[in-house]
Amino acid sequence: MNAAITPDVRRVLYAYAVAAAVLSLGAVLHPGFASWTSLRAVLVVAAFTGFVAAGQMLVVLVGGIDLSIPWVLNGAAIVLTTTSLGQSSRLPQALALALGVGALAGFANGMGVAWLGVPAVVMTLGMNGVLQGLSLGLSKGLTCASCGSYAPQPLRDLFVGGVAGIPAALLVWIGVALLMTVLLTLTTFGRRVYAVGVNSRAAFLSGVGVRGVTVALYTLSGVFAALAGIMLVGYGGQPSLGLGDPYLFESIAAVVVGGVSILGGRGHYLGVVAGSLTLVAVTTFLQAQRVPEYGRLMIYGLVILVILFAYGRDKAHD
Amino acid sequence: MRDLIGRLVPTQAGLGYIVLVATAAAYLIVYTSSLGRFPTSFDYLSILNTMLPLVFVAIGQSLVVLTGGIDLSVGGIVSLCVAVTATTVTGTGIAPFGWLIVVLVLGAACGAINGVIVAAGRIAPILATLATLSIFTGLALWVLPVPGGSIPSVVRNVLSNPNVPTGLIWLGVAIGGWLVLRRTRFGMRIYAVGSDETSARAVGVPAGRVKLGVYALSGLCGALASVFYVSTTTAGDANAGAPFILTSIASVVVGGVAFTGGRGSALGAVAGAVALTLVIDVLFFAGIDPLYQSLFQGLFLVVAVLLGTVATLVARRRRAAA
Amino acid sequence: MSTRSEIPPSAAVLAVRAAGVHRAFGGVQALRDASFAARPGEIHALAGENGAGKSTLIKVLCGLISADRGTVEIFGQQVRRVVEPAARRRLGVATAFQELSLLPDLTVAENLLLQDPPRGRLGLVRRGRLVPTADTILRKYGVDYIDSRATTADLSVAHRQIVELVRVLAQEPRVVILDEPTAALPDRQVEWLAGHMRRLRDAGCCVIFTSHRWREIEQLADRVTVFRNGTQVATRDRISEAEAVTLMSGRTLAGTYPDISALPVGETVLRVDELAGGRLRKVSFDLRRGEILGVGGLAGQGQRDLFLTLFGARRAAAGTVSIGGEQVVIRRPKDAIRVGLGIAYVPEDRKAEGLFLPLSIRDNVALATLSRRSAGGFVRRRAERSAVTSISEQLRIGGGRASNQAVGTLSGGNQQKVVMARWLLTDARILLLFDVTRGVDAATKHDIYQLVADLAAQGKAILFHSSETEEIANLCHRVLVLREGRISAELPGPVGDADQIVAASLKEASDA
Amino acid sequence: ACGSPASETPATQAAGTGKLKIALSNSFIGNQWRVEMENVFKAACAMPPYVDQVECSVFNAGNDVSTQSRQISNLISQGVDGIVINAASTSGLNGVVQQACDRGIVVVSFDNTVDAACGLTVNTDQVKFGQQLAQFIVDELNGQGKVIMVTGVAGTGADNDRNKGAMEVFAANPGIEIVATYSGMWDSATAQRATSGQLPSLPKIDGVWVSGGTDGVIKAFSAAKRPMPVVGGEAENGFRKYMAGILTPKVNGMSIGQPPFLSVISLELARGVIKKEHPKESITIPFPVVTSDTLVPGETVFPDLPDSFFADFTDSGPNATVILCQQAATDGTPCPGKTLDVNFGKR
Ligand SMILES: Nc1ncnc2c1ncn2[C@@H]1O[C@H](COP(=O)(O)OP(=O)(O)OP(=O)(O)O)[C@@H](O)[C@H]1O
Ligand SMILES: Nc1ncnc2c1ncn2[C@@H]1O[C@H](COP(=O)(O)OP(=O)(O)OP(=O)(O)O)[C@@H](O)[C@H]1O
Ligand SMILES: O[C@@H]1[C@@H](O)[C@H](O)OC[C@H]1O
Ligand SMILES: [Mg+2]
Ligand SMILES: [Mg+2]
Repeated sequence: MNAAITPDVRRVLYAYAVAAAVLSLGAVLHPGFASWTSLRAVLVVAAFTGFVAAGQMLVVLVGGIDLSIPWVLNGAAIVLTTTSLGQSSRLPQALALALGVGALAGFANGMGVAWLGVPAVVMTLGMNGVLQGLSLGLSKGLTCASCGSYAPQPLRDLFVGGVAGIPAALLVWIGVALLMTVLLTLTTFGRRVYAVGVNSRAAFLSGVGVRGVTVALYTLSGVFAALAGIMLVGYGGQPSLGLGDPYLFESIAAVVVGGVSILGGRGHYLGVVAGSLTLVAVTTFLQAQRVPEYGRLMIYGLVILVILFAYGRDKAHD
Repeated sequence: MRDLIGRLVPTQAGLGYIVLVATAAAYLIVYTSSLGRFPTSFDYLSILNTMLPLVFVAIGQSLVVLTGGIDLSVGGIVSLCVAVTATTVTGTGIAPFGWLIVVLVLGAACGAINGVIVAAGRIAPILATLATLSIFTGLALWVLPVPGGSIPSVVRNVLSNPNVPTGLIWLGVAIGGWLVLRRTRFGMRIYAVGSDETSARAVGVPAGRVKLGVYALSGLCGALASVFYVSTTTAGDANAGAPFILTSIASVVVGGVAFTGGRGSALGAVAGAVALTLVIDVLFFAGIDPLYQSLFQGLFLVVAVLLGTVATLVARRRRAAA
Repeated sequence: MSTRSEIPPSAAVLAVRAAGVHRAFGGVQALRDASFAARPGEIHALAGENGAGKSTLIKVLCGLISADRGTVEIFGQQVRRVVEPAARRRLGVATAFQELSLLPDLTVAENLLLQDPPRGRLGLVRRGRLVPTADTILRKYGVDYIDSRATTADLSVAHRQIVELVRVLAQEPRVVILDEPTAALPDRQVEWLAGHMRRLRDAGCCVIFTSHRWREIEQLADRVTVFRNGTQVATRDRISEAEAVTLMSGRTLAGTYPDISALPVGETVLRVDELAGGRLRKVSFDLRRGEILGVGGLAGQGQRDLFLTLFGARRAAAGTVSIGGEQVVIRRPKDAIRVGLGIAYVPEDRKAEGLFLPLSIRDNVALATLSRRSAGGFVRRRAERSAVTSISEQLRIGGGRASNQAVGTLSGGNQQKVVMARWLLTDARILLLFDVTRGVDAATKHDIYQLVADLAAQGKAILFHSSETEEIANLCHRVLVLREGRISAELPGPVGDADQIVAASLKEASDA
Repeated sequence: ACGSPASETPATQAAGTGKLKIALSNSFIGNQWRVEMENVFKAACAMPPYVDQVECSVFNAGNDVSTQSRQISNLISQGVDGIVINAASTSGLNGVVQQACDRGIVVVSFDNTVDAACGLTVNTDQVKFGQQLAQFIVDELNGQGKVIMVTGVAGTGADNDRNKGAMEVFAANPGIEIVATYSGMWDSATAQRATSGQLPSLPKIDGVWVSGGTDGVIKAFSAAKRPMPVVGGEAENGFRKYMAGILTPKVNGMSIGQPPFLSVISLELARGVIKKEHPKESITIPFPVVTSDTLVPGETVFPDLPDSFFADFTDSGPNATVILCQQAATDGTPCPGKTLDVNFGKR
């Protein structure tokens, strides 16, 4: 009996087992699916899900949820291109501004949830609308003079080309995974996050600044969504409207498939990495098998259900 | 004295009605100042008919939220039932009504599946219904790959007649249904489960069956919404349900139903749904730049709920002071 | 009543019988081969240390959880292993649980009538009749001081406990099971409950209850069953406390309370001046180094608000607090814990306010002092491990279980020690101990008394509240009696006799 | 209790100005195409003859049918003369459109048209759209090769029609093998991500048929360093830049776009019908088609405009339905000194 294998660690292992199972099944049914190039492509696509899921996970850890991800992401992407005007010299400021927008939106979410007591669902849903309205309004529906700009060349080269043959998105993802893991397991902040997630009243009475932690987490979620937006424009060159829409439900699914408890207080980012990978692998595989859209939706839902039944169940009531 | 204050100070549960009154007043003001006359029966009737589907979905959603759950799959259930209604409900005389019953049973069955997964499978509602949302949406696309289908005019005349406010009857039936439900033991148990499931089980409340019940009812409400949707639009669309996910949740919170369960009422959710429908009109007649509309809708949501929080705080302060 | 006439006349039929019951929670074997039998017409006490399995047995008896193995019979009728409580209810079993089973968002009336509301035509609930019906029930059981329209969450713990008990009594059951019914009750209500228990016994019902207060067991019980480690170890008509303690814990205890009168008391550490807020109305007192200052009085007189306000968990409306002669502002617990101030608060409700059940012993213990053992935001893990290990050994937590064990798997007494350990690590000068022995077994209580005395001897200043007035009477240098948010009396200690404090608590009540 | 609908309908012409009131009800602004469609509408409204005859207004509904339905109801209350609709659901607005028709309002729907029989429609032939792109690919490949289909938003009429047209052609050519079909959601970013995920496990691809998001698909090929296939796709400027060799690698392709100026044609149809200058007839216009060989920089491809720009904002040639300038599409400013002449005679 190994005491180190806590239920949380076990769920991370399950998440990897599922990812491996999906990939092997894919390899059997669709030759070439598990080749390194294919895997790498799936990893790159999964990285984008992984970024937003990182933020989503942080707020889920304290029993919250972030529904503002789509337009934080989209807004940051628009800010990046409209302020950089495609010029490399402006890239640093543009990056800072885009991340700043994400941080600001997340901060506002956190303040609303922690200080004003607005339920997370409402606060972040409202924020999503606010950012959508601002993005559309200020950019005049993305037709403003600077709205046609591209992400500066260095950023695009990085994300299209990569570093030493390794796609940049993957490198950044590895960085994010390291950061998240260190943050959550080795720092005092991480300890406080889990404490707040498990029992916020007890955490408060133990001297944890519950509100501060909550605000910090929502802010980080905003930053991660903005990061995803930046990567996506680096990858595609230009922002589009609705860029973030696919990531709302997908980020939640990736978090739970990764073994994070939706009730808060439990889970590791390494599991979320596997969760993102699993979801993207399933989608890619179904597309490769030319399953029609209706079938894909049904199978996707069923796969999530099966995973939930395998290790996403609440405690029994007795 | 304590009672009097308790009754006068608005509580979170009364939020929906206050927001509704405020929104309705805003509507009348912007409408009259923009058109120089009061709204006509056409306006009232079209508001009534467009809001009915949301009202039904919101009632179903509120039942689920009252037990402390959430139903994201309403989007899928509405899509599926819209697809099935538009493709199967045909014929004349009594036959289409038979098919309508089939659709209602289908909706309830989809909801019951959610209920089983949540109650027996012990899977968090948000996740269970996230998965079934995908499944039901897939089914809807399979049933109705291209928008279309139709609905016989007999059905239309009975459900959402564009010239006669038949919708009022159904709104009344929906509200009456809730008032009756509230007065059943099942109704009391919904609150019990939402308030504290473990305790509810301990005092003998069959929490599993209650949950199964509310999800099935939510599915049934989704089916009812679909029927009205098809009736007002006269045809079906497999993507019809998607907007209802977030709007039904918004209705429920604006209606003052607590997300933690146990507090609020379906009537509040009805008020919330009506208010959200009216907000569209307020923005329209206020001449807000369409590009900025979601900004105002987002603010409306947050501010409405914030008012509720403040009201609750004030009420608690005053109660404490008394 | 009709239900009572159904009780079989022959006492040979047992009211409740459990045989060979096993029940495990994950890795914890809560019941192993447990047996239990109780007769109609008796009050049967169930005694045992924390974690002995009393509550688990009760849950099996009333059908809330299933046994892994074994049989349960009610009046000779075997019941299925998994039965909803509703079914047992029909057999005449009613239970008040240790963790109350009231629904916080419902009113008192709704809670009382949830399963059997007044109905009108069509079987619909007559909502207008809920309050009058509930009032009638409350009055029938002599409770006229609780508003049945109140939302349950707004009631004090004591009142909630009373509502829970009325809910059970009102079912006119044949078998009444009460799990630690007196833990949160002030003495007056304990008497009230005792009266009802005796009445039911005399009417031929079977009354089963658990308690960690031996005096109550002695006064009330006709028979006692002792549990240890999930197994029945004895059932007797009469049993002495010393013998019971030996049976429960396997060890004997020397004199229950440590002698504190010999402990020296030093200079003033904490000065509270006209503090108000919540139920508190202008409270002033001094607390000195090495002193154990008791805070007594009837339940709900502002004791909790006093503790929470001093700890910064609740805003003060007026008044000042000085520590070491300097006036301080404590806005949040974080301020209170700060090294300079050094205040620690150990709460009564450890599950809700103290513990992180899925987290490890180490995470739980280290939480309040994280930043003291960190560098650049990183936890210094080695320092943490050694600190936690030494305090765990000192308090004998978990019987040497690994410190990465989840706290949820520990027994109640050990869980309480984990909370204590967290606060001891803060090196606080001032300890606010709020009902820390609530629901703790005799052996652990004894450990805690000794610990409190040791801490005082080390020079800590301790503010001590307990729902057991006897503890305040025996363990404190001085006792403040709160009444309606004010200090109504100050008694020099150790008082020794709890009745003195009770008398002081009631004094103004009779005057007024 | 209700007055007869007719008595409530305000006079057909806006009393004060004598101008016609025509409103554009768009379901959502989710992509550049919709933005341009609204821009050219606004520009047209600011140009003669519309600037003197018509009072325009524009509404967006965030892709929610009930919102759009409310907006159209409010337009009816406002007493507009004509409503031009790009619908959130082809079926979802039938009820309210019927009510508008009942009140004598001229309803013209385009792009995502409305089924209601009383309304007029302005559209291209979406089945033909799919066919023609597919035929181009087949021809370029001489009927032999492996092809990918990147589809649009499932469950919509346009997606279905385009796919149907393409499938007909591909099915008729046994030498063509469809090796993957997946949705790009008519969005370049989504199409790019999906394609990137697919490519590594696919054999060499000879042709790509794209319903929307074409430049994203090409970028995925380029990033994966795959040989560039023959591409039949939409009218994204980015796609055309590849076709013109402005972006490398040069792509051999055919580009057909749903023209954004459908909104302007709808405006003209509404105006004409209200003024009784046109018969009450729906219109199908041809779509502008360009191939790598027929591209003209500054006319059908714009090196300085973004990839997401829809390059077919105007028709061209002697038979052009309507000629618009670039700034009309980019920011909705009227084309200087120009009277708009919408000509839908050539069908
Ligand atoms: N739901 C549960 N999950 C895990 N372990 C449990 C659960 N309930 C009880 N246990 C464990 O089972 C054992 C017996 O617990 P039980 O509550 O029956 O003890 P008890 O005698 O009632 O103690 P106390 O006097 O503290 O109330 C303990 O070790 C406890 O930690
Ligand atoms: N008639 C009574 N019989 C027995 N106990 C009583 C009676 N009236 C009050 N008590 C007890 O005395 C204590 C104080 O009573 P009371 O409820 O009046 O005070 P309170 O501070 O106003 O509390 P609350 O505001 O919670 O009702 C309570 O613990 C209650 O249980
Ligand atoms: O017809 C489509 C239009 O509806 C969408 O908005 O943009 C792309 C077009 O092909
Ligand atoms: Mg117990
Ligand atoms: Mg009290």
